[in-house]
Amino acid sequence: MNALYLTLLLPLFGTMLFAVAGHRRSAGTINMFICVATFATSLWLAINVFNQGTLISDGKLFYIDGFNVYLILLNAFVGMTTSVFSGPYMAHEVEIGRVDDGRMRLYYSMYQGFLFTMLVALSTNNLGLLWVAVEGATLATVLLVSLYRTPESIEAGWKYFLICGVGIAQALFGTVLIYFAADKVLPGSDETLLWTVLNAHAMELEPTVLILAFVFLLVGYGTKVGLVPLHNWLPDAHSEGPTPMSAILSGLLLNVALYAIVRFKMIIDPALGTDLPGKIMMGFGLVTFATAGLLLHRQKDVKRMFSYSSIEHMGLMTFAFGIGGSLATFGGLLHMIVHSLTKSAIFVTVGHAAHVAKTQSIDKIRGLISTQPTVGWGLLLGTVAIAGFPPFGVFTSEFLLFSATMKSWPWLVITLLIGLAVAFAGLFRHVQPMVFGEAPPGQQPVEANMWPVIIHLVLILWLGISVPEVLARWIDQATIMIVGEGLL
Amino acid sequence: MNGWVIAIIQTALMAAGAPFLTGWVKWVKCKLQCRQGPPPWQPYRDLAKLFRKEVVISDKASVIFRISPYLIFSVTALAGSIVPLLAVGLPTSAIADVIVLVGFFALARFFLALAGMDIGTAFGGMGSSREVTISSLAEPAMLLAVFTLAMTVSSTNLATMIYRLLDFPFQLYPSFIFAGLGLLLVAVAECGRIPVDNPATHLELTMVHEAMILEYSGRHLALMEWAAMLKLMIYGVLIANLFVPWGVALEYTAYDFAVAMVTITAKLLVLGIVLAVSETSLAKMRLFRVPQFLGLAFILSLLGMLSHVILEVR
Amino acid sequence: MQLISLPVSEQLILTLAALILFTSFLLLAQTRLVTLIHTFALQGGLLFLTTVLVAIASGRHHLLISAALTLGLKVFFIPWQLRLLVVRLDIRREVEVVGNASLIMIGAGALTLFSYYVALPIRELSLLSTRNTIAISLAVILIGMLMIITRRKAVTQVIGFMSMENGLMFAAVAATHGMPMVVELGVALDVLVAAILFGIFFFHIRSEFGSLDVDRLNRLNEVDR
Amino acid sequence: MSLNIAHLAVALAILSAFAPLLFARKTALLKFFSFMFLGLSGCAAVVAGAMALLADQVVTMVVPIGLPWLHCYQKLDPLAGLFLLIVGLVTAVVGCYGPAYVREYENGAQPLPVLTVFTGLFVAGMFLVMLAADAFSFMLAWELMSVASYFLVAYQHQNSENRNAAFIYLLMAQVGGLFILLGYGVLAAFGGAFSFDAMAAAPLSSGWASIAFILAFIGFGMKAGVVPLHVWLPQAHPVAPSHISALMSGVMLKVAVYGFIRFSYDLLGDIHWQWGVLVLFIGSVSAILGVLYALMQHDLKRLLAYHSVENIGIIYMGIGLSMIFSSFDLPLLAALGLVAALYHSLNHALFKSLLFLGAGAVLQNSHEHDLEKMGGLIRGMPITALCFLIGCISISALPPFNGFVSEWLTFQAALQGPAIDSGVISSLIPVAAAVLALTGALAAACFVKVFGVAFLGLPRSEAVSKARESSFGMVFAQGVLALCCLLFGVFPTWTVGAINVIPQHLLGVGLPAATEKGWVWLTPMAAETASYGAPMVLLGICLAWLIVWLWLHPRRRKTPVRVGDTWDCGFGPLNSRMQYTSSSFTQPIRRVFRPVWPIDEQIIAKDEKHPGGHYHLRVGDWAWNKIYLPIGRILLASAKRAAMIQGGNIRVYLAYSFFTLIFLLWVIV
Repeated sequence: MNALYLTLLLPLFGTMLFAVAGHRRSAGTINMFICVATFATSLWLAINVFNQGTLISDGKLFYIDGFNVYLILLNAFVGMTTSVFSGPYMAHEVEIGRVDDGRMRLYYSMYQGFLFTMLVALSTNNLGLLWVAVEGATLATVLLVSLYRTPESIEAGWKYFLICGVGIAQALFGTVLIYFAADKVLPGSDETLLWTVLNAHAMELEPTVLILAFVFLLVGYGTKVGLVPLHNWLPDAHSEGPTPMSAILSGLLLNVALYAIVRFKMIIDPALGTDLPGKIMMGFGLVTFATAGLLLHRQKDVKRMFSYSSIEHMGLMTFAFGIGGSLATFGGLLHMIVHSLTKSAIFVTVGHAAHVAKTQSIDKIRGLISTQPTVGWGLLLGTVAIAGFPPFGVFTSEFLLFSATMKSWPWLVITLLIGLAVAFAGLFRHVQPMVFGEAPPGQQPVEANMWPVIIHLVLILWLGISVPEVLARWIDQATIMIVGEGLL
Repeated sequence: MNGWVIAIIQTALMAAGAPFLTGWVKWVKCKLQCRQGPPPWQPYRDLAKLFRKEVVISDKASVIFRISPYLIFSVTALAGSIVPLLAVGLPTSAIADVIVLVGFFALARFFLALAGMDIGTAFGGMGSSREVTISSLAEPAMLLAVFTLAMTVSSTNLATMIYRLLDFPFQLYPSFIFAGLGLLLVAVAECGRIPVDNPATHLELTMVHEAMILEYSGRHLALMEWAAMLKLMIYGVLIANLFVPWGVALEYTAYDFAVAMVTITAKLLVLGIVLAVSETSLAKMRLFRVPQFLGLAFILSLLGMLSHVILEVR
Repeated sequence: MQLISLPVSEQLILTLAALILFTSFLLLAQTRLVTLIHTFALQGGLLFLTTVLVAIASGRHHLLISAALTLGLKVFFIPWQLRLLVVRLDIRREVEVVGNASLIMIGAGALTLFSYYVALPIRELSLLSTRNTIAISLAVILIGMLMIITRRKAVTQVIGFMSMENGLMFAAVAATHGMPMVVELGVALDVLVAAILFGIFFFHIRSEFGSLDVDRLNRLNEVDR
Repeated sequence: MSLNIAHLAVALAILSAFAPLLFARKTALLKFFSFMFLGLSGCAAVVAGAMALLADQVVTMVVPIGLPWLHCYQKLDPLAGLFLLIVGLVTAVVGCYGPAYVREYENGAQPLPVLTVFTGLFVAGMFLVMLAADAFSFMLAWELMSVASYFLVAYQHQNSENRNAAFIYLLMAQVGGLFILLGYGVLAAFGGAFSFDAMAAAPLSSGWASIAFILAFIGFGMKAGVVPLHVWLPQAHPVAPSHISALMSGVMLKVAVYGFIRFSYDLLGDIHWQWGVLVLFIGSVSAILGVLYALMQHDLKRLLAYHSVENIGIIYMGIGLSMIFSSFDLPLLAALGLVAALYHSLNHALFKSLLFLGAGAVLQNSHEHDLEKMGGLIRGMPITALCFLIGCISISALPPFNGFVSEWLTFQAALQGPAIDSGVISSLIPVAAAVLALTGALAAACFVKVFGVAFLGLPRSEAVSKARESSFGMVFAQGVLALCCLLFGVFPTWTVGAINVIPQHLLGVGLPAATEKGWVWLTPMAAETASYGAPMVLLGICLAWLIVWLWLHPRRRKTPVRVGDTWDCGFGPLNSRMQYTSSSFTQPIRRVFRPVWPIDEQIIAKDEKHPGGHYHLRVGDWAWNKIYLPIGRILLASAKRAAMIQGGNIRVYLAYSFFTLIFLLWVIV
């Protein structure tokens, strides 16, 4: 359990440290070191869990099982690689005078704060605390979205804040309802909101309350996941914030929100005895998937475009968890990993690309490959990967997902198919001209640290060619936990 | 071995008789048009003269231009060797079936058209262009017509086809009427006869075959002309022996050969008269009417095919 | 179930529930900013009363801490801060035009009915009278949302949001006798931070857009203009 | 053993992609190693394929990568062997051709390593498709092939047409890939596993089998380029480097054919006649439209690309016939159709690669890909011209070259139509034969045009008149392919004998009679039904030629050939503009088949810009205009509609949330 406490305390310490010293030149490096240390401890934690099985803290406040530990690891990892990118990126931003010292303090402090809330949200056993942490994540990032203080960024920040706030309030109501249902079973207990307890008594809970709770939870956390039509804040927040922010928002926050929904679904499903929640999730997933795919065609801002792509993929994952069944769930969990890795890599590259072209406007980014081949190829390969082409990992998870859909809902596959094609066309019609062709005169390469991208791409390549036994067992454990049966 | 000798003799006969058929048609036509006309053996004189004459080749011509006459003649001669003129069951007929025969014509035409384009004159290109257009329409019609027969006897081998037609008890095949007519029209088009082409004129608006060989002279021209005559001959024999197979020798006896000889001569002479009559009574078509003409051939062949499937099977 | 058969404390809670719902309607209808803030404080006060009442009646004394938090945040701090902002931004006298007010009121009524309809299956399972409050709190939440949707001023939207929060807390308190302490504290912290952040945003919006009218925040869109 | 060699081929191909990167700066070494490994990989594939085919053995292996419960199954059977051989052959030849050809790109805008890396991966992907024996590794290899070739198409991305073509290509590849995936999905859902063995054993209802078939047909058809799924083909092939075009057009399309045959014969098995009719119909349409569109092109490589559509159509006709026969329980005839299709796959790979390599040679030496500006190349590039001519003759299906044999076999299959116990179908099949005949004739017309306009006549531009013969490697590569075209044309019995094992595996019977009369006579059904003595044909032509030549030779000495001016009707010297051009050559056909193309044709009288008047001709593609553009428009319109959801007003956004909640509450209560 010490590993967990360390994992949580490190970012908390970082938050406080940077609140004071975030403007120093060395802040970027320190930030990186803290993230590396966090990753190391989370790895330690993961090994612990792998060796000893499920862990639970003394006060039962924290609970680590196969499902969340790999997300914790993923979070720490993406946080780490993004921090590698974030240092030079923000230094460049300071250089061109877009941000001042105060905001740098805010930035680094909130970077760590965000990681902290995410890790808390993942590791907590208390569903109320889960809500607090997710809301905390919003609060931590809302000022980062409007970091540049441009009208657009203020607007994005406001929308992010209010829409997510309203959404998350609904999630709290859902949580209250869960508590309400549990209170009847375990009256007056302090442990009523603990997931482990609820899970143990899931069958005794009142279905009519639970389904009501589920709706509120789904709409609430679904707002954070970016389910259409609750997604409207997402492209705005992603496009206007600093790029490292977009990378971790897309790579982490959305996953955590989806994680919350799945956690609740795990309790609600057995009590309900119907697959109504699954069907609702499938519906949301499909609508999200299709709408985001279409909207990709209308993008003018490169980060905005990739945020729609995130929405699309979140839709796909929601759909997967909605289907249920071991194959789909396995695919959904795998998709979480590969999507996080790929999308954060893409955002990192996009950040560099925007520096090269000095704009985020798709129409003005041209000829990246000829100006700076690493950035250009990084963006192109990242897009190829996210579009679901093998040998990258996204293909593997989509393959599983399709097979699962084919098994249980064959006709929906057509929708998925059209959606994927539409989304693919939308992405590529924009990315191609950005990377290919001749560069506009005067475009200069910038100093870019492409290691995060390379590492991520290599990882998803690896996952695409062969899913390692360890990871597969892990995901399989999580699958067993979620749907009761595994694949292996 | 016997068979091979007969086959070679038969091919030689075919090649030798071809100019006569052309001359015969021309002579009959002249008679029909109340003109004096050259004697039927006039083509032999022409060829002999051409073979003696000097060859003038354009300085723009490439090797394709030079080899084409030889290639075209060889291929046409080979095509002639597989068509049963007098007898069936010859070893040469196994070399190729009717589809290969069409392939031979296509090969010859391919080089003919290339030769037309080789020297880079407008005439050559024009001729080639028209030739390939006409033939690309004629070829399917021809194959369809032949397929009708091939299906009836379930073989594409020419010798087998004739043999089986003779072997079967006589019956009226309605499909043969259509197929025969179709093949006749195709033959007219393929051999460059009126109303598709007029071998007798060099009017630039109308010529097809002559435009392609305009630049040839001497023995090259002779080979080209001869190949054209041979082609007419082959089509004639094909129509005559496929649709009126009687008289073809089934056994290699002197008597049978004599009968075959007489009958095929008679058949060809009649065919020549038919051709001459039609050429006299018809006017040359506009080039863009030709597709309609060939469309008719195609429809006829198709009708033949369908009537075979509908009326004759089972 | 007869009202008369209930203990007095529960009768009181039900009355308070009705009052909270009534304040929600008031919030929806109120157009003057300062009065709006006062009404909001009133709603907070009613929530505080409920919490205290439940704490005493049910004997869960940790609810008193929660009550104190409510008092501090919802009754004093947030209204005070909002009022301060309104004064600083010099929008005290601004009157917000609410389009088609009567229709909105009818809508709010319908929402209340709908909440009752939604909560009906729960009610039928109930043994405790306080379970009725689920419907009321749901109505408060939905009316809060309706308020955010129909109002154009950022300040009003924040009040709507906070009123939603009140509805939530009311549900937690009245229907389940309070959440676990750690959650209560966390929620309170979040509300506090949110209130501060809202204040920061008011200034930014005001300085960048020249007004607190959220309809002007429409640069980020996908529509051809 | 054969599988190990095949894996060696894959390894070599990957090596050719990455090993040369060590010499990224030294172009000469880069080229050498990259293409050497590529060539070796091709040779290894040929050996492996030939072993599998000739030894008639099936080798399987399980490689422990991929998903934990789904290892990578590998299998090499004769069907895969044949296609491995096809791919390997062309790859080996490209290995010879490449080093000299890529000289053009050495100092170009794009770095050479990009080309070599993706070429290696592309080839490796194709090999792996043949070897895959489960859906996952099949799709992995398949998409590797697609993506790698996308990068190759996009290689010269400074040109906008490259980018557009690459985009369309990748889009359609993606869609096609998804269809294939779904097809496998159906089988896997019923078979319970993703390995081909499990899929083949899947108990499918007739309806589901048909759905799987349609999915696979569309998916593989997208890659193979059947009408109307062909539109990427004429865009992508012309812009890729020529040796890549050769690989893509000559070989990659075959991989799609392989996949289709594997899917329908091996995995689905029980074939319905409706499928056969569909395949035959689409095949016929592809063949005829492919050639008609090819005729109207004046970009040499685009023309060749359309011819690929035509030839794929012919292959599909063979398959379709085979399917129909198979469903009517006539396995012998089904085997005939399949053999014809397989043979044509081999042949098309040979001559289409040859033609693309020839086009590449022309492009490299004259920098011209527009037929309207070529002419007289035979003088500067005689050997290339000879090889190209052989390619032209082969693709036009003229005896005695290889294209003819496979078309002849297809005709033979079609003529067996009446054997079918259904009047309507048996009468439709001969019509398909007529379409095939028309296709063949038009193809010949088209290649008369190509060869006549490009290589004969007078040069139409300065650059073309200066073109010289390419270097040895390129000529050698073309020579090898030309020789193959001749050999596979003249000795068809051996090839058919070898291919015969494939129908034995898939249908249970081969063509026992095909080679019973010895190696000279090809008798697919029986000697009296039809026979073709290809060696005799070659011999006969040579003999006839010899006789004529011997007879005329003495005369040659007496009257030597005099070289003079061309007859110019007395109007003065001829110039190149008096020649028939590519457009004028096909004008009669354009008139005859007028409705087939969307034609924009204008004759502009003399004006300032065009002192001599101007003739403008643009030939589009109906499939593009009537199917793809409307789809694009619908897509954009619906995207515009969908964009309404993101209108910018936060109150509206919150209203969405509100109404979603209300809606869901209403649903659950």
